[in-house]
Amino acid sequence: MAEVLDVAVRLIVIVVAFLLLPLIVGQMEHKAMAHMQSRLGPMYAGGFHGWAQLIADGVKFAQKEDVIPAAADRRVFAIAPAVALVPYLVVLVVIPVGPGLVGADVDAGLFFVLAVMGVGVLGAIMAGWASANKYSVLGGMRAAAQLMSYELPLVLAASSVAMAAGTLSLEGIAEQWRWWWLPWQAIGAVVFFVAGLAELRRPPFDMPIADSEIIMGTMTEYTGIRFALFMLAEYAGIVVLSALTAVLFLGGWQGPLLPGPVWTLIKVFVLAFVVIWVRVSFPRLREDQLQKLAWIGLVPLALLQLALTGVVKVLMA
Amino acid sequence: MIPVVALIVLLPFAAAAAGLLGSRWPRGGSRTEANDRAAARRAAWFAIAPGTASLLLTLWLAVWSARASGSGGTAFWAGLLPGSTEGTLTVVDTGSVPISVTLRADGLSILIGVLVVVVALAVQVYSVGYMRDDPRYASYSAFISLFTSAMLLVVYAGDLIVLYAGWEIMGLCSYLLIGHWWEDRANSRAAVKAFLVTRLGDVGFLFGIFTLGMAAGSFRIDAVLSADIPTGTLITATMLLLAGVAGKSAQVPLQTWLPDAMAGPTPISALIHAATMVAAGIFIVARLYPAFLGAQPTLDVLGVVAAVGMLGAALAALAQNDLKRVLAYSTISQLAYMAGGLAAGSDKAAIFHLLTHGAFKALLFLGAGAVIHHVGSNLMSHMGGLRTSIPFTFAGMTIGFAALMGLPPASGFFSKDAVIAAIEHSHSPAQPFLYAAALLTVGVTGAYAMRAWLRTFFGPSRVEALPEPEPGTAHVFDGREAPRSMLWPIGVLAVPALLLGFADVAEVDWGSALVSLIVGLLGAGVVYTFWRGAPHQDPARMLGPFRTACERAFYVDEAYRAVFARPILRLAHGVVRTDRQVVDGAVRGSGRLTMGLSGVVRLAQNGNAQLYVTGLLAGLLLITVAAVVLG
Amino acid sequence: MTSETPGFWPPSGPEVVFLLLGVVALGSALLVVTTRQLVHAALWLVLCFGALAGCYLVLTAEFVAWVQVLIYVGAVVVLLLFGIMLTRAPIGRSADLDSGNRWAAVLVALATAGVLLSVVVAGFGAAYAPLDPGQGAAKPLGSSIFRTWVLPFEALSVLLLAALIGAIVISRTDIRGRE
Amino acid sequence: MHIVYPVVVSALLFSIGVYGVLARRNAILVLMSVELMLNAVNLNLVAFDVWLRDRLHGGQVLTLFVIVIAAAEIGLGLAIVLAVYRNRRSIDVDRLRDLAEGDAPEVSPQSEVSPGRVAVGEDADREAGS
Repeated sequence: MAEVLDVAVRLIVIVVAFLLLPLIVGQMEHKAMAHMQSRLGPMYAGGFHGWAQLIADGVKFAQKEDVIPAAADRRVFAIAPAVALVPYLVVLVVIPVGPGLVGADVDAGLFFVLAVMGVGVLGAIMAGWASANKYSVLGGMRAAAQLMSYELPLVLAASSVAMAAGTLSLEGIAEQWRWWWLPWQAIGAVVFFVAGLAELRRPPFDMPIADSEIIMGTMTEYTGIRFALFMLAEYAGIVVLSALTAVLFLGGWQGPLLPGPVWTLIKVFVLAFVVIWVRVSFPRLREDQLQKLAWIGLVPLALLQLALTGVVKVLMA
Repeated sequence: MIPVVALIVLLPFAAAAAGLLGSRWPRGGSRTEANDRAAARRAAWFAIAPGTASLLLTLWLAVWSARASGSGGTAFWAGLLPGSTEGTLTVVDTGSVPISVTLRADGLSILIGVLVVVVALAVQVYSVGYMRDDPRYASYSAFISLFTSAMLLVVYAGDLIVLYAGWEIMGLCSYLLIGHWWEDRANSRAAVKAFLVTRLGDVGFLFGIFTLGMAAGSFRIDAVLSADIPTGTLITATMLLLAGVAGKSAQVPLQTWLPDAMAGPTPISALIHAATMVAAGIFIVARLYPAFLGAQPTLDVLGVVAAVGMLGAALAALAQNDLKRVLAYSTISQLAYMAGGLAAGSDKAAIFHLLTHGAFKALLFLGAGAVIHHVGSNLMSHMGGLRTSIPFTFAGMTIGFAALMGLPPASGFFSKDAVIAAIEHSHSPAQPFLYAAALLTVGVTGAYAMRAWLRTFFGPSRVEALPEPEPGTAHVFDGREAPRSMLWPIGVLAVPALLLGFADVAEVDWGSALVSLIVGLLGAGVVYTFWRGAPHQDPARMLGPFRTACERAFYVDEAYRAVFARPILRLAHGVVRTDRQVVDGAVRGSGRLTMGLSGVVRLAQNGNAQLYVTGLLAGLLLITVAAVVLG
Repeated sequence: MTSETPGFWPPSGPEVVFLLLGVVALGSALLVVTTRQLVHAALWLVLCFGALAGCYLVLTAEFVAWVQVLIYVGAVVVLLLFGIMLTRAPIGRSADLDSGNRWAAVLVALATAGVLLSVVVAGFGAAYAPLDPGQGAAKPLGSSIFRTWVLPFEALSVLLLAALIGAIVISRTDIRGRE
Repeated sequence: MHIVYPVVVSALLFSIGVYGVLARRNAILVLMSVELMLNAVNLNLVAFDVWLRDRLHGGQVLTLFVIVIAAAEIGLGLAIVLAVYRNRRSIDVDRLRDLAEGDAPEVSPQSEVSPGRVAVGEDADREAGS
């Protein structure tokens, strides 16, 4: 009975976190971006600095009419947001917040995370195709191409750190982490983070939804709650990416003074802030630049990191 | 003397080679009129000069032979020309019976040789005028020379194979000359017919030679004649030889080519019908007469053939409208006389008639040529009343017709008399039949000669109403007497035609001569009576319903066509159809069958890879199941 | 091997789960080959692969399961969708996704199923394997690959490289063959 | 776990893949069906690996290899399919009949402008250019 209770508690915590953290990140984006652009951002909803703006947005989205284009493939169109969202929820299950503080300890956790995150892209492709809109299809194809390109550096960088730790378990990696891994795995960290951004289709890698070129890409035809789900998936993705980067490259809960889970959250939010920061700072890449960055930038760098890791590993052993 | 004989034979041959190769040299290429004329002139010299030389040599040979004290013999020429010579130039070893290239000149061959060279020279001279405007005169005269050479080879040959060579060359030359105006399809057909029909006889002839040669162990005529050959073999050999004789001498049943051979130029007709080709057959029998005498059945057959041939051909001649065809059938008839003489056992009478016939028939043909040359048509219905416009030709042809009818003192009277007397006195089983036919033929001969004479030279003139000349006939019409080069030969030939008979005047059997003379005059008189009644009309109408049959030569051609040509053609068609439908059909059918089967197989080969994989998997499953079930 | 082989009934928990996943996998596979919409086929393929990954999990082949998800769902299907889009698949039903030899295909497929089923049921009807968690974890598998199977692994990497180059050469129109 | 369960599932999956390969005319669908067959094989491999308790994990390792090969195969296969599509405007495998003996019935007369290349239907004139 205690086991069942344990599992139930863990799941509830995770669902709560899954609902809460993206909201916080979204609100942070609103405010941080506004301040970086020398404006106030949302100020009225909820009173203090418009803290309930995103909730209000959600209510507004929920109220909106659910429009599905006549030519669309209705079922695929309807499932697509879910396919985009659910993988991140699943991924959250295996991300440790502290020692033992994890939804489910999977032996090959890192692998699991990468595999499931790859599935998320399917949502974008499905949405793009099912909309029966040529901009959407273009967006879907861009999403697919982007995923194909960035999956490789992402996995390579992740495998570098897995190699360093000698395990695929996320908890194990975080435990093995030492401070000098920071310089050692720096390249891998950058590659992982950038590739993760690209996989999330966050600016400056948001070609699939590039509004100035293809209106809104995969999301052109989406309104209301489904659009909200896509937005939620995006912010959940930011949370997952930040958490993964924190666990893999920044030691997870390791840190002085403060308790482990707090450290984790701090690292996650710092990274989320960086994500927002990057969005505001960099212009959107062109499609060919995007591919070029992956294949002649990130992949060789990741391979370099892999070699470096291997060499150091052998030298230490 | 052999070199002289060889020279006599080779001179015309050289003339032929020179005429063929040299007449256009060195300006052969351009076919301008001036070139043609120059070539014709040169060809004429090439033809006539060696011919003259050959004639002179032959005469000298004759004089030498007459003076020599010969071995003698029963024949009259042995008395006239006793000298004989024989020489072998070379011996060709064949592995069995050797061929000796032997020439032989004796009384018989010298006599015939004189006839040949005289007629040949006359024809050559005559042709200069007759063929004046012909573009192919050069080859024409060269072929005549070659023809003469071949005939002389036959005459002087001392070996049967050598003789056969000349015999065959003659056949070739007759083909070439009859088809001289090959532009007209009928002419080339006539040439082919002459060639094929004589060739049919030649097959028998060749095998006859082989039989004789094998039996005697040599091809030399002396050896053959002196060899002791069994009678059966002799009969076989002579029967085979008879086929060749019938072919070359246009005897029944191979006579059909000769009337058609009139398609050639008239001088050629004179040459073929008077002196050379047809004479060759009679000459061969005379030459090998001892062998024939040893084979009495052959002579009997020859007699029957001659009897049928002389009367039938004479009747056919009576109904012809074409002057040359009249003469052609007349030739067949007269040759049958000679054959009859031979069958009756008198080679002397036959050769005598051959000589006189050669003279007067050449005369008649050359005269007919002059008439045709004058009128521009072969048909007697286009002639008439010509005695005033061409008196010289009229005189020459009158002599010729007189000789043909056997009127004294023309030569034909004596020679025909000799033949009839020989027949009368023979002891052949066919004698009564032969004698009756001979007498009847004398009457019919008188009739048709009279008819031709009257139709051509008397009666109303129809010259003015002539149409344009047709191809295949003489093609110049100038309305005057023929040129001198044509008249001279007529004049020259008229002399022997008139006088040659007196050579044998001592041996005339006056009784039988009187009978035949009366019969001949009777025939002529009937015709004259009919003609007097209506000079415009053809006296041949007296034949009544029989006339058409005579005109068509008793339908022999039609019969041959029905009996031989059509069945063979049908057989050939059948063979062709069999080949096309059965043999080719089998080949094509097997191909089509293969294609069809492969088409069925090809259905699977449709490029659809899925289908292939389906088949593959199905097969795999079957094999698996089989392996499990059977294993 | 345990000396005592449990019977087919009642099925154990993993067996129930496996059978359910198997049914899902087979059903979605059937839809893949029968659906008349191209993109749906790809999506059903995702479901099929996912279910198969679940099967692997039940069979304790954990690592293989995640590789299945990573490569098949994350890469292969995305590639297939990419291809479908590039070849301008229409939305909605396509009338002619099946070729003419459909019935032959049905026959052959049924025959294949019959043969295979009869063989495996006859051959392995009594076989039983107790499930032992941890057998397919990353560690034993990794050590096996890089110790025992390292040579095939290297050969495979060369093959992969060749395939990569080949795909690039084939798909790029600006690379021409030697004239 | 009774081994017969995964093996039966595998056999059925394989048969479904066979049907797909044989019956589908779209080349990409055929590729998908091939993947199904490969997966059936993988399932078999895993099942037998578990059954035989292979210490070297030959079955699972081979499964991984098969997955890798499948990825390579799908990459190359799609490249070929796209090249075909670029040239022909069609990826229907039953219309790619250059291997056919004689004239393939699908070749319309007006498309025989360029030998060696069977352009299908009305797309013949707007091919290439990509």
